[in-house]
Amino acid sequence: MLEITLFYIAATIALVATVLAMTRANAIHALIYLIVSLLAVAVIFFLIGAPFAAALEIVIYAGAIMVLFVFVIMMLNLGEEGDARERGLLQPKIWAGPALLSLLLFAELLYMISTIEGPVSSQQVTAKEVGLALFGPYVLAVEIAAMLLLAGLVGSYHLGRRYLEREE
Amino acid sequence: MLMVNLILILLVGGVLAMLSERLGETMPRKVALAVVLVDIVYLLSQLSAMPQLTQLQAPVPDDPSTWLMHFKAQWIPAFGINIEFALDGISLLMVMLTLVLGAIAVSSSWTDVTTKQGFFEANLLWTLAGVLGVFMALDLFLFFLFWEVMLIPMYFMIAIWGHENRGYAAMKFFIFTQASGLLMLVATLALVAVNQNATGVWSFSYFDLLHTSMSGQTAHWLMLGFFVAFVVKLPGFPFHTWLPDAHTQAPTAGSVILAGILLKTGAYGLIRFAVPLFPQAALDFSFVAMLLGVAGVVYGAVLAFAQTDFKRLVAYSSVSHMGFVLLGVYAWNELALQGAVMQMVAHGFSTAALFMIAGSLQERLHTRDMREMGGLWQQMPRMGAVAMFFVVASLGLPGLGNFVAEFLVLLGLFQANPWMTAVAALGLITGAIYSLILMQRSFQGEPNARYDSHRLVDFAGREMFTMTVMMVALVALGLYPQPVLDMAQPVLQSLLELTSAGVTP
Amino acid sequence: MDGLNIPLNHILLVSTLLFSIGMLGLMIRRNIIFILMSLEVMLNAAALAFVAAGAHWGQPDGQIIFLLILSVAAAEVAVGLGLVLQVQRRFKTLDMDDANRMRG
Amino acid sequence: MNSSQMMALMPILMLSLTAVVLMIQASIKRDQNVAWWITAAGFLLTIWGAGYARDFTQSVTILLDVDDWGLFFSTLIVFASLVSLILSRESFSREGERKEEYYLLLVLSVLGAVILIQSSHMASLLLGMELMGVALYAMIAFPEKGELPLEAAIKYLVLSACASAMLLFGFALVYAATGDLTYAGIGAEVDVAYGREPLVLVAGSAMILAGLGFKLSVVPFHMWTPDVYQGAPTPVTAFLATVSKGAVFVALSRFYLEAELYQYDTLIAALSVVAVTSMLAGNWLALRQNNIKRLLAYSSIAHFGYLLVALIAISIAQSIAQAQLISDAVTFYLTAYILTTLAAFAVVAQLSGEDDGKSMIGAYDGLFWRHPVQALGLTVALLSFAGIPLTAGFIGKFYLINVAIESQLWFLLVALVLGSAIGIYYYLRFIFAMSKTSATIVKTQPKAAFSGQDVVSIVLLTLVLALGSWPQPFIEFAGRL
Amino acid sequence: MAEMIWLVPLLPLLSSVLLMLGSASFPRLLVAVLGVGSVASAALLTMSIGMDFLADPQPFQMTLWTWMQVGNFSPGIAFYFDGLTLVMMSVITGVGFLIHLFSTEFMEQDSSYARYFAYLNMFVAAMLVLVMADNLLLLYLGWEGVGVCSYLLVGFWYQNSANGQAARKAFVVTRIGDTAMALGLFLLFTELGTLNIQGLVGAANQQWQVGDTLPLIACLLLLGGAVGKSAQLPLHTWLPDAMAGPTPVSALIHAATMVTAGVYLIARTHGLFLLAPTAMMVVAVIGLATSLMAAFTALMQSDIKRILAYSTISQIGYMFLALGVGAWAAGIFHLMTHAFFKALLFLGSGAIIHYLHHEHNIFKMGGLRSKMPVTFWSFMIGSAALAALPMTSGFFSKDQILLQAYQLPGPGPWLWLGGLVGALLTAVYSFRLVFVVFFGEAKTQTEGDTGWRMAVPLVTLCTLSLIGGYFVIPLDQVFPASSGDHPAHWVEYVSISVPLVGVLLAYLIFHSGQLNVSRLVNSSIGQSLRQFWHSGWGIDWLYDVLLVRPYYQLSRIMKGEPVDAVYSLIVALNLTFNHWLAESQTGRMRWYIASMVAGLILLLTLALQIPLEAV
Repeated sequence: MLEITLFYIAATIALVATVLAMTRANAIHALIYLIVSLLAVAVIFFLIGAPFAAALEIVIYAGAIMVLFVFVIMMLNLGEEGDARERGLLQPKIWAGPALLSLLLFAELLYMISTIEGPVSSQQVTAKEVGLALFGPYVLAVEIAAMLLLAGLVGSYHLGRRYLEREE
Repeated sequence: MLMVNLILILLVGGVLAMLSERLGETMPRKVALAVVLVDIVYLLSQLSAMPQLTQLQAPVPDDPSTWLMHFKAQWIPAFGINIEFALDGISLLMVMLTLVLGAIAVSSSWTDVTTKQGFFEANLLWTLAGVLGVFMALDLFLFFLFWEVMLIPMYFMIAIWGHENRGYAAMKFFIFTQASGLLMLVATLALVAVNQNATGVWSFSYFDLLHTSMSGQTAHWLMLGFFVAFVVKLPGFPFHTWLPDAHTQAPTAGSVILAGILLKTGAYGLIRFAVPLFPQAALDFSFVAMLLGVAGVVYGAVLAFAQTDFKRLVAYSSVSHMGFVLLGVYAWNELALQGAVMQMVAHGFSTAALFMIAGSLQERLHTRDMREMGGLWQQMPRMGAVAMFFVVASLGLPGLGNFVAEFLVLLGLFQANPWMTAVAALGLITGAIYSLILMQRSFQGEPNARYDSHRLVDFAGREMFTMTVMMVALVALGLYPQPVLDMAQPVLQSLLELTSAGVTP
Repeated sequence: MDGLNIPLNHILLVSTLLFSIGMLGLMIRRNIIFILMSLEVMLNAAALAFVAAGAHWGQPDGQIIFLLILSVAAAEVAVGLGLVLQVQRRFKTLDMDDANRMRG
Repeated sequence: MNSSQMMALMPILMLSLTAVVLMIQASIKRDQNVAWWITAAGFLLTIWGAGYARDFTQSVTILLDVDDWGLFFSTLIVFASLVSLILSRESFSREGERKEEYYLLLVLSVLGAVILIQSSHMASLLLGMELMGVALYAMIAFPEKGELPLEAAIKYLVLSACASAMLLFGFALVYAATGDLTYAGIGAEVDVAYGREPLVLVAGSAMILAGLGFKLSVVPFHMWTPDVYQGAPTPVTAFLATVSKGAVFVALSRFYLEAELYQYDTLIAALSVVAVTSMLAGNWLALRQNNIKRLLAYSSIAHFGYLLVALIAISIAQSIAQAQLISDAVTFYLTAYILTTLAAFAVVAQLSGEDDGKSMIGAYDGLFWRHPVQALGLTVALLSFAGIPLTAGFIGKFYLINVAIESQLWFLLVALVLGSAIGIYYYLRFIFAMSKTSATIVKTQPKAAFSGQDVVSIVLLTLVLALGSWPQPFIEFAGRL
Repeated sequence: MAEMIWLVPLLPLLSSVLLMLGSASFPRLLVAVLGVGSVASAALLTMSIGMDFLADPQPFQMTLWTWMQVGNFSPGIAFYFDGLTLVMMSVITGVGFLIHLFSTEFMEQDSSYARYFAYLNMFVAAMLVLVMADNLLLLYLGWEGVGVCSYLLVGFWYQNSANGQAARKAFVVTRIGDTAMALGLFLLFTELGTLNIQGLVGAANQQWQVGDTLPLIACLLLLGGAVGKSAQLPLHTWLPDAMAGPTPVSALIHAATMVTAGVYLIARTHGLFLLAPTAMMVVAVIGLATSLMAAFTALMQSDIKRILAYSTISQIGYMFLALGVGAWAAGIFHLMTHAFFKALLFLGSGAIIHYLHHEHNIFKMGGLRSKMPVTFWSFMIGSAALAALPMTSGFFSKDQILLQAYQLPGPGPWLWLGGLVGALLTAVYSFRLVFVVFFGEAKTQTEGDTGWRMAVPLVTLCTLSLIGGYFVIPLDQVFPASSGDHPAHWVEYVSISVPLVGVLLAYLIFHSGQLNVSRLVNSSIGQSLRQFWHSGWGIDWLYDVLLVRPYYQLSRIMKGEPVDAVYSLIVALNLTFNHWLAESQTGRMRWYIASMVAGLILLLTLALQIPLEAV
């Protein structure tokens, strides 16, 4: 039962943190909530027997990717004005329609997943198994992912460098 | 190969005409004329060598070997598409009409077109090539190809060298014909699919598709697809509204080709495809079709009368005249069909001539508005006399070709439906009204003071020559139409037999 | 530890909720940085669903896809943030409603 | 992996090699000319590689499935990329020596597309699509100045990522229902899974379709298209319109067929709605558009609507012969579409460059008299789009109508015909503009000199016409794929 | 000579074509020689053929070539010659020649001299074809041909649009009749399988019984054509307006020849009409009614040519009456005599108009007796013949008609009575004309009397008008013989005396003034009746309201092309969709995302539909 309780707690934290992240006016605040949410999801990963995923979630997602955000936010040095502006934009008039759409989407998704039965597997899928699969049948995926990251690298380099050059 | 060569000569000739512009401003039209004449001479020389021509026998519609000429070469075997041309009396007639009017059209563009002559003449020749293809192609895919492709040079002719509102007119012309062409494409493919399901063979050949058996419902829909495409081109009421705009805006040569030849492709299609492919459906539909024909006759005449624009009036008169063709085709007996064929030929000349007169007037007066004309006979008696000739031809004076056509159509129609004939005969009266008002407003009446000060040039040698050719043609058709009738007779005969076999009484 | 008792559809419920919330954020935020964050939330929701499904079937594939999603997210964010810098430079704002030159 | 598998991967290897060589070259001495030649050579090698790999068609791991069909499309999109590359040479003049980054991105993007085409697994689909996409984002935003490219890139990135999320979520649901990630595996499981959890399966598939539909810009996921087409540098737009869309469509058809999504009637119904609305809305949107790039964007919406007809038809195919006809139709139409689009963009790239104002219809007035070759190229392309005989587009439309008739998809047929009829108007508007003869235009003598892009235009124009007037060899070739 | 018969129409035709081609370059003398000479030679040829025929009255047929052959429809360009043809040809070429001759002087000053003769020659050719035709289709050719020539000649002075108006009216109104006739042709061919007149009549008599419906319909349709061409009720309105043409034209076309084509048609197809007694009755009634209506109208006109025009209508009415009562020969006889005296009167009036500076109003003339003696005597003789005073040609022909009408069983006496009233009126209006124009005070200056080219035709026609009644025309073989018995003598006496009474009345009212009718005329009823008659019984007005104006209105409404509205609607619809959709492309990313989400929801909803039921 502990797992289940932990799961619900983690899920609640994740959801609440996400909602908070989405509604903050200050980017750094939002980011921190987002990290909380990601950490909670990592807990869920751990609970459902995916420790490797949980670790990556923390290390790469919450760690690396979110830090990227922080860098950029710092670089842009968004001030108080921006926060005020963001706050002013979160009117019901603006979010009512999208909220309705999201709700509808959620309702439909909810309706269809409600039929799924059965728990997640009892067995843990260990890092070793993942590693074996990764360098077995999925070896090409690793190569392609490398190319993907290369593309991201070149792209961000090209875009970011110009920014820096201009700043000088 | 004759048929392929005829088309190729025109296609290549078009390129030559375009290139010849570098040799001089006036070269293209000379080249174009030469090309058309070469085509005519080539056709005649080949025909004279053909023994069958003197003793035309009825071609069996589904047996190409009985036709005058047949050419077949593989093209897209995956779908059973061939480059298949064949010639029978009606096609030959139409081919000759096309070439003669083509030469006349070139002549009418002699002084009319001043910019980009090379490209103009090229478009003209390409249009002719497309029309020839339509008249000779017996593979439905090839037919459709020519049917569509000839629109493009025609479109350019209107869009580039047309008058003030050319963009609109060209667009309307293209969209009407293209959209209806799509329906025909769908119908063609459906027909082929039906045939393919039944026989397991892909074939677009007319000769194979003639006996496709299908349910009445299917036949009805497919027939409609063809019908709409052809009636738009004809044009029949209520699909005619592109025509007045296109005619009015087109340059003279464009109008000549449009009225003289292009409209005939619609009539030809009806006779060649729409009815024989679906005899029963066509029979069931004939009442509606005839109704449309009658409506076209009367409606075109009433609207022609209302016009103040010379060319527009003539354009509406075409609507009225082509209504007779529709009537003739759907009365579907020998008299009416012969009438329809005659109308195709005679109308080709009479309307082409009227458009040329309109073009000459525009060239001299810089207007087509008849309110700014009047009494032109005084300054240009030759043009007036010529106009009078073609006006009375168009109102159906006996002794001229149009009369023979209309009389035969009505006579045939009377055997099919007397009441319809009575209404259609109203066209004879209304035709007189608009024809004469045309004459009255332009050449007769008080001479317009605007043209007192400057001398208007009357028709000169070149123009009189072309006009004389057409006048002689109309008189010949009116007094001795037998050669034309004889040429069409065997074909019509066999078509009638074919369809009567396909119809359950 | 075993996750025997956690029903799959509950996890999917969480991921669906996360997905919807991310979508909502995407639709209501105008600041490009928040928009990118919302995208991360959505990708993360999908990743969660994958891992859960993988756990459901007891396969490593779910986690592998998670890994790939991670790299996708990283690449996208990298380029995305690069674009953010350019946006700030050229439009002098991060508000996407103001950076709107094309329409019709 | 054995050597035979490596041979099968030849195009991918060649592209990767090109990327690596480009990086090495950049690290030695930055020279955009050399980079261009390396890229061009790489593409040619890839085309050779694709031909070479035809002898080794097989599944390579669970991720990729190399077959003739995929190799053909790989060749085609590499060819399209080559055209885009040639067009790029003159563009981005302001970027100066930095252009080799662009070439690297181009190579990576093509690599993504090739992987996407040959994917047989969700992972490779995801990675291929993202690799293609991420490189594209940067390519779109490549120009150093101007607001439009940046705006386009942002829009494309955000919306595309949103679509990817949808796609992934859909994948996850399908995975949850079937327990397999390979197309074939899903297809094998689908019956069982459908009995167990029909809702999840159908909903997941629908979300996948939404995600892929975004890339194809079919209604209602089409909104981004005009803005991105307009904002992106023209060679990139050409790339996006041909390589990206073509590859995604191939991947979609593969997934659709191998995962046997066609078994769900409701999905077909949903797809039909998408197809019909795309055909109509795309044409309606383009109706009065004055910017040629936006116009081509809208028209592409309609064209993928037409293509969906084939996909729907194959769902209800009755016989092998019919299915063969339909797959031929897809091959032909897609090929014709890609060639035609390239022909159009070849002209647009030369005439409009990166100047948005020059994309307007006014800039095309009297083109016939100024640049006959370009005008002819664009005219043929537009006629091909409109489906006028003698052009490749006509044979494509001929195929599709045939398919619709054989499969008796009357509603779709009506929409197809209606859409085509509406489409004629806006294609003709540009042709009309090009044929205008105002006094000033007529006087200007046509340029005598032949530029490299003229050659591209002529080649493409010839291809479009050849495919339209002598399609038999290609039909036979496509039939063997 | 008979085999040369095709030359008769060909000569004028050739001359016409020549004149048209060379109109600009030919000198006037050549024009005149060609124009007159061709008709003269045609007349001579006719005469010699006629001589042969009279010597051996054998009808013959001559086919030049088959016009067209479609199935069993094979009308030829073929001529048929019998007594009737001979009479018609003689009238056409003879009177035609005289009028051509007259024209050479009359039109001397006109700038379009050659054009005039070209038209006139063409007319003669067409008219000859009409009467010589062996089949109804060729007849129709001539029929329409004369219509066009009439149109051309009425509108000869085209610079005045009123002339054009009149010409068009003439053509269109007759075309209405022609169309009916064409329908008749269709019916006849469809039912009888031929249009050859002789064959047709033969077939009809075999196939149909007297009193059948089909022959009735066919005859009525043919009658429609006849009525139009011969300006009978209800299609007579064009003829008075057609006086806009040069006066010799009126003499030739609108008095002597073309307008009597209807009479010829009915006479030619009498074999058919005999099968339809009702149709014959209709012919008679139309003839009588027209004759009375026109006579009353003629009485009220002041334009010299309009008086003659209405008198022509009235006289043709007599011919129709004759045909209707079966007095075929009498009808044709009257046709001939009428051709003489009406041509005479028209030419006379032409001379007057010519020398009076185009004055048409008779009340502005007067006292011309001494100044233009030739014309005066022409008019005297012409009017006497018109009024059917004894011993003139008109007397013989009209008398025959009235007597045969009387003999018709049933309504005969009533028809006779009506005819008498008409005869009385004829005498009154014709001598009113004479008295007003030639007697009393001179009100205008003349330029002298006619030259020889005018005088010769006038004198010749005077002679013919006087002696024409003694001609024996070879119609016995053509028509069934009439009963031969004579009515009571008092009938004849009354018939003879009525015109004399009319002349007396005219003398009393218009010359001596002893009979003052001004009170009667000025009374309100008299005024309105006068107005009514003057306007031709308001028929023109009626047509204007019923047909002409609605047609103009209709065409004006339709000018904007109502059908196009449908297509405009389609276009507008498309543009609306375009507008809506283009509006949706706001460029705002959030909106784009929202639309995607909405699309996803839509897709899910669609996809989930059936599984909902399956679950």
